[in-house]
Amino acid sequence: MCALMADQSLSRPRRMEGPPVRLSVTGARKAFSGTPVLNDVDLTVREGEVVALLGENGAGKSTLSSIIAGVIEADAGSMVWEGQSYTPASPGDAISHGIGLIHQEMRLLPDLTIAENVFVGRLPMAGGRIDREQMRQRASEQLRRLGLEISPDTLVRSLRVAAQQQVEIAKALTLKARLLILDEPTAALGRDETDRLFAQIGQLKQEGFSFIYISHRLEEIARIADRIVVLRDGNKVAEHSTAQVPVDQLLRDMVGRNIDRLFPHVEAPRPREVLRVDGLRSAEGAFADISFAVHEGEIFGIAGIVGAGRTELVRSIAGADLLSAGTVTLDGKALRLTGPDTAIHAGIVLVPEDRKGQGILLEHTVADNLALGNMDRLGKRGWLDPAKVREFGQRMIGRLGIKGRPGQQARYLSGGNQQKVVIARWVARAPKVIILDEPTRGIDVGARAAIYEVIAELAKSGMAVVVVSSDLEEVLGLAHRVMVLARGRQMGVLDRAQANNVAVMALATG
Amino acid sequence: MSSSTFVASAGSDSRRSIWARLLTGSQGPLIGLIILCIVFSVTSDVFLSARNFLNVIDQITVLGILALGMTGVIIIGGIDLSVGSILALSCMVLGWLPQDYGVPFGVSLILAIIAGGACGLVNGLLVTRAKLPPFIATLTVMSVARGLANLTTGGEQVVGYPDWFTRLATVRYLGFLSATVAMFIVLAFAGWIFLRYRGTGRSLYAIGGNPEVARLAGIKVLRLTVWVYVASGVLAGLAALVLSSRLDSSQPSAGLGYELDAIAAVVIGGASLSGGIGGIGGTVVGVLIIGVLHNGLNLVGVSPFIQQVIIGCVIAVAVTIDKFRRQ
Amino acid sequence: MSSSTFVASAGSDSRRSIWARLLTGSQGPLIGLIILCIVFSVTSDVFLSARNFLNVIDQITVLGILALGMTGVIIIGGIDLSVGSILALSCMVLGWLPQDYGVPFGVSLILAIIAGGACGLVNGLLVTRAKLPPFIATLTVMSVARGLANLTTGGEQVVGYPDWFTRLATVRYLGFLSATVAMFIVLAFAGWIFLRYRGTGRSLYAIGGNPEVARLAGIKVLRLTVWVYVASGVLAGLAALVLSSRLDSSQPSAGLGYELDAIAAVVIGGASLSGGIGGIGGTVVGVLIIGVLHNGLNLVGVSPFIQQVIIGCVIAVAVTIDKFRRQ
Amino acid sequence: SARAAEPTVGLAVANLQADFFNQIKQSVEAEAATKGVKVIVVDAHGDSATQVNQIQDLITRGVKAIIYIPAGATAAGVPVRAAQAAHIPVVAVDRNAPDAPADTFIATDSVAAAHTLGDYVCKIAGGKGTLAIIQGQLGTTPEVDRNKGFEAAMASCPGIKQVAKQASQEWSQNEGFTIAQDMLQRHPDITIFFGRADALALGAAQATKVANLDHPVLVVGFDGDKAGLKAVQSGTLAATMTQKTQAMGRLALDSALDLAAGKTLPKEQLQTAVLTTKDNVTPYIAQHP
Ligand SMILES: Nc1ncnc2c1ncn2[C@@H]1O[C@H](COP(=O)(O)OP(=O)(O)OP(=O)(O)O)[C@@H](O)[C@H]1O
Ligand SMILES: Nc1ncnc2c1ncn2[C@@H]1O[C@H](COP(=O)(O)OP(=O)(O)OP(=O)(O)O)[C@@H](O)[C@H]1O
Ligand SMILES: [Mg+2]
Ligand SMILES: [Mg+2]
Repeated sequence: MCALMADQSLSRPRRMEGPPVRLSVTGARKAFSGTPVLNDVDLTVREGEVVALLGENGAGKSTLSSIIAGVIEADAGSMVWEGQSYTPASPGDAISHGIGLIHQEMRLLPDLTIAENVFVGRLPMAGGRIDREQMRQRASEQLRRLGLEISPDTLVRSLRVAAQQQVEIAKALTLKARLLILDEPTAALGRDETDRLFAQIGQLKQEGFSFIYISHRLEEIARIADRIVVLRDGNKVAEHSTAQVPVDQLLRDMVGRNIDRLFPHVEAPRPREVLRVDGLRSAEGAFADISFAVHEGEIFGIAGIVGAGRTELVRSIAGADLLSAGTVTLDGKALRLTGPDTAIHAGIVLVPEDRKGQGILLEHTVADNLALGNMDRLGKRGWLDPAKVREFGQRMIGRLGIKGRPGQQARYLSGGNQQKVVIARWVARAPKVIILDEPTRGIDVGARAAIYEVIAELAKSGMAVVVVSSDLEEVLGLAHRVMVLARGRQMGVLDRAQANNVAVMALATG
Repeated sequence: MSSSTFVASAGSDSRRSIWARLLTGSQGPLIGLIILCIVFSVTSDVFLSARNFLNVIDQITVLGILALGMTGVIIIGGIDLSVGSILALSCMVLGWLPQDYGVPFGVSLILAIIAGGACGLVNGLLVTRAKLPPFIATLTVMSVARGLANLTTGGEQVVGYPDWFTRLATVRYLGFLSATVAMFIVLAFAGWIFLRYRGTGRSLYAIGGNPEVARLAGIKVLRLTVWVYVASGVLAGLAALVLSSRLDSSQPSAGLGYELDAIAAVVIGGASLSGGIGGIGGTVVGVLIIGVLHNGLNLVGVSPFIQQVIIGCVIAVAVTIDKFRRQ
Repeated sequence: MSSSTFVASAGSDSRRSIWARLLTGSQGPLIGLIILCIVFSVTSDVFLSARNFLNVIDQITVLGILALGMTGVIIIGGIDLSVGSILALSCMVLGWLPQDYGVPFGVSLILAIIAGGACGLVNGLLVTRAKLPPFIATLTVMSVARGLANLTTGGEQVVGYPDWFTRLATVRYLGFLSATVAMFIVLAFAGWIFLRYRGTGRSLYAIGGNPEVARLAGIKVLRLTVWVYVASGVLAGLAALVLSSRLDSSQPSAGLGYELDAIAAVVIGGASLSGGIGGIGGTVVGVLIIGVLHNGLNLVGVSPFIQQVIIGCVIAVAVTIDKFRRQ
Repeated sequence: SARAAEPTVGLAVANLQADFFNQIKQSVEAEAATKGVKVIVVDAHGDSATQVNQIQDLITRGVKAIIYIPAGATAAGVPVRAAQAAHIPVVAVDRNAPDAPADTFIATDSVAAAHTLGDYVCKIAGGKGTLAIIQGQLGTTPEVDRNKGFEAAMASCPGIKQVAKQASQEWSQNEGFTIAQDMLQRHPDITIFFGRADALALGAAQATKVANLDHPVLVVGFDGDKAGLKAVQSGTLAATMTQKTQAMGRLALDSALDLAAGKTLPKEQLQTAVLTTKDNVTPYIAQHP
């Protein structure tokens, strides 16, 4: 055993001190229907180490993780796990080896309880029957450590996106996998939840557990990772043995060119009021007494911690949920919102936060998805003109830089590109008000800059833009004014000049 | 390529013949149909004749009309088990009102269609308002409509329609086209145009894909859903007229089990029961497969028991071929 | 609270009676059942009697056994249209082998159950290997099994079983429990334990909730799916024994349309056809609702046609109540 | 109480969707109305198991007698035994359970009737022709008996050549139409159709009409349904064998009441069917025999 280890370290070109290698991937290759997605990628993960995997949307990060976790099979390449050759036959096989994966697309069982979701496939048994007491206890313990004070008997269906993501994390952490792959675990989380997650990861690291961490939030990488591996177009383009790498450098690695600035210059808004809401109250009690106005060319940010009611609020303004009181006024005319269709025709559109469940039709083509919501404009008197639909799809793909073909099923786009499709659909309508709920969740930096550019342009063209985001940098970098919500109440509206991290957080937690 | 990928296929629309476009997404089932035809041409010397072709078309009209409505329902992710019973109720309304209440035949013709639509409306409201799963909603209407059909005349059949009416199904104008077959062709073509080139038609695919996405995109999901079930009911009413004209009588037992045939036809034609995929071209091919199968097996003289076995297998094979071709 | 949320109820399990636990998640349908019983107690003076209660239990045994298998299938998000036909095939195997080939009755009894399991296996393989939608896979087997059942004897029935066999269904031991009813109770209880307390049983809910999630969690989705269909087939075979014993004969037309009744029972009992929700307690209540409904309407002397209308409405109302209670 | 004054009789029908059974039901009900008897009707939709349940319910209900029209391919004995165990007399109609015969059995002698029909066909076809038969559901008693009688008749009519014989599954008119159409496709020279029920025959008649043949086709049915009789009147069908549904219904109720009163009746009360042609059809349409 000892001799073997010594051999291994001898044969290594670059002699490295440190803990033993837990997983090594060599020459991983994968193509989907002929299109190469991974080309000869190597990766090593050591004990007690967090390796960050970076790359643009579609770079192949999720594909690589799926191969390691036995979800899909590589076309070529080999893996060694704890000194043994490793070819997982199924996800179950990977789990029994000690490898766990939090999938990028949160996927839980809506009709089961939190506890059952956490332990699905490995319910604790005692005396031939399920030990429910133990299951509940371990689930709620883990949830508490993540900051979710909620009964483990709650149905997952009733949870909001963020809570669901926390359940997913709890599921992965209770696996006690020696290697845990976290594919964008914080996409739906706020700062507080993220901190708690990182504390957990830090502790587990001490105990010798290893992690592969995938995220588009570069500031997180610096905090949590020990090493960084960057993928671009399926190739490994850089490997940094420390996480303290300048952001510019990482951006260059990922995008292959310089990105000078993330946030564009936004022009000053014009005085004319476009959208005004007065005394809004949710029918389901998620928020109350919300009043604000958004002007022509203004970007209005809404900040708050998870569960503050931001999503509910913007959904109501866009007609998707019921209001029990208050008025929504557009261009000086009070609207009677009976559904999303009335809002859309009046000129208010919403890019929802839950892309898969509310934004995109996975089984349909990109062009069909783009045409959705624009059908009145792609032909005359209710007729659709196929040529127009095609041309429209082509144009919007170009305009937002979507990596995909019009005839491709949306399912096969990377998460970030799917989000761009949803944004493109609404941008094309040239609405009066566009509301974006977590517009860059799961979107890479390069594309994010492009989306910010689009948002700024929309504002410049005179639209009123509302941006809801849990990414404070994003809100602060884009918005002219920021409204802060806490527990469904309006805590205050800050000007660009006043708005900073501290001020916003003070209101959000106040 | 699914028939919902309208744009992908439309990409080359201008270069493609109308036939190719009609059959978009249903090449798989079409292959099955052609194989069937070849097999029967070899095993029966009378199968391959113009006259037999017309017979088959005649024989599928009723099922075909039901399947058109079912296509819409399945595209939005629903299912309609009630079409057979609605057909029976419409048949009975048509015959019973003139017989027992002296309602003019023309009026009862309209009322029969309205009865179908009303049943469809109940389906639609149960699905959208009472939020019942379509399976249960239409199972309910299936039972109720059958009961009502029986109640009209106490289970008895009604015989004897005006001559002009029965001629609709029996006289072949221009030597080949009976009025009922013509109606089916017109309806199928209208359905095809609707699903392919109308915004509302395309919206049905979106609803089937994900109703919440569709709703947030401004589609009136509930209203359209109701209309789709109403359309299915109205078509069942029209099918009832065809059947009554064809048989020159109305029976409360008409259409028993037709719902499964109609669903099978739509699925053989490439639609998915989880919604969002399907099309009229495929459905017509599916209906033809079922029609040719029965006709061919009868011509060859296969016993009905063996027919059941063969039909089961052909359905499985047809859908399997389609599945694999799509991958 | 759905019956799948067993953890929610489990918290206080120790304090709850076995009855409460048996009925977890099926309080909605239970209310419906109680209302039905009250209505019939008022309208018929013979409804509320021990003897009639035993009759109802007797009458639901066959449907009940089918519905147990259907519960598993529906929980994993499938559907099984073939149970009625499988029942017929098993019935015929049971009667035909001894009659035409002199197979010992005990052996044909086993073969009848195996035939059911084999059909279930075909269902399972069509669903998991050929990737057919369950509706189509089981529709195929429905047609084929019915054809085979007819082919055994050319459509004729087989009459006359050993006395001990028919006594299983007709003699009430201890004054109330016939062997077949006892078997149903044992099966239901076993199913309940399995779905509630066994890891494999809970895995079925995961598969129904989202097969991909289940797969990622290490559950052998395909293998379990096959087993669930096999179980449904085996149960159909057992139901065939009960039916044959009850009728002292086997008919190839047995079980026609039972699949819809079984599905209705499971859904009335609170299961969702999209999978992931359901339970044995609810299913048994659903079966009882259907049984009591038929029994009560017969006792009151409601005309058969009106019965169809009423049954349809009760199904709709029962499922609607359950829907609203869950919200 | 009211019930004592008004005796109750149970009527278990095989399948009310079939006109023949429905006719009997109506006749029983009409007769019951004149006699002040209450009838409880249950419909098994063709399923024996359902019928066993229903007869159990009728027994629970405490009916004085049960008129039993067995469902299924052939009759099941279980309901009869159950009723007899509860000391309720049973009148079987149309089919009788071989292993447990009812107290009395009322039916048409189908074999004889089919023989009569066969002889008539032979006569009016001039002893020659090409014959196609559309069978009912295979294995069922009516199908078996009608086959037997008709074949016996054909045996003595060698000039008629049978070229096609295909079974239907539901005895329905639509099936008859389709099967006949396909038969004509294969054998355009068919001159005689025998539909084993009027509905099948009517379907065949429609098919010959659509086919525009250059020679006349003789279509005969069986049962004497209302539709069948009208078709005979209009000449669409050449003949049918009219079963005496009204008489059978009346007889069934009377027998039930007699049995309930403790009388004994003959084990079998077979009825003849009437060969119905254009010449004698008219009175039957007004009043079914
Ligand atoms: N099942 C599939 N079939 C076809 N193409 C696929 C499939 N899965 C992924 N792809 C393609 O492979 C490429 C890499 O996808 P992958 O999901 O690994 O990217 P990613 O780096 O995780 O991106 P993101 O940051 O957006 O999650 C993308 O272009 C995607 O479209
Ligand atoms: N993590 C959670 N735990 C408990 N309740 C929650 C949670 N998340 C949301 N809720 C409930 O949902 C309501 C509104 O949530 P909503 O999603 O609209 O807020 P949000 O500010 O948009 O947060 P998110 O970042 O999750 O979208 C809250 O008032 C709360 O009752
Ligand atoms: Mg990814
Ligand atoms: Mg939100």
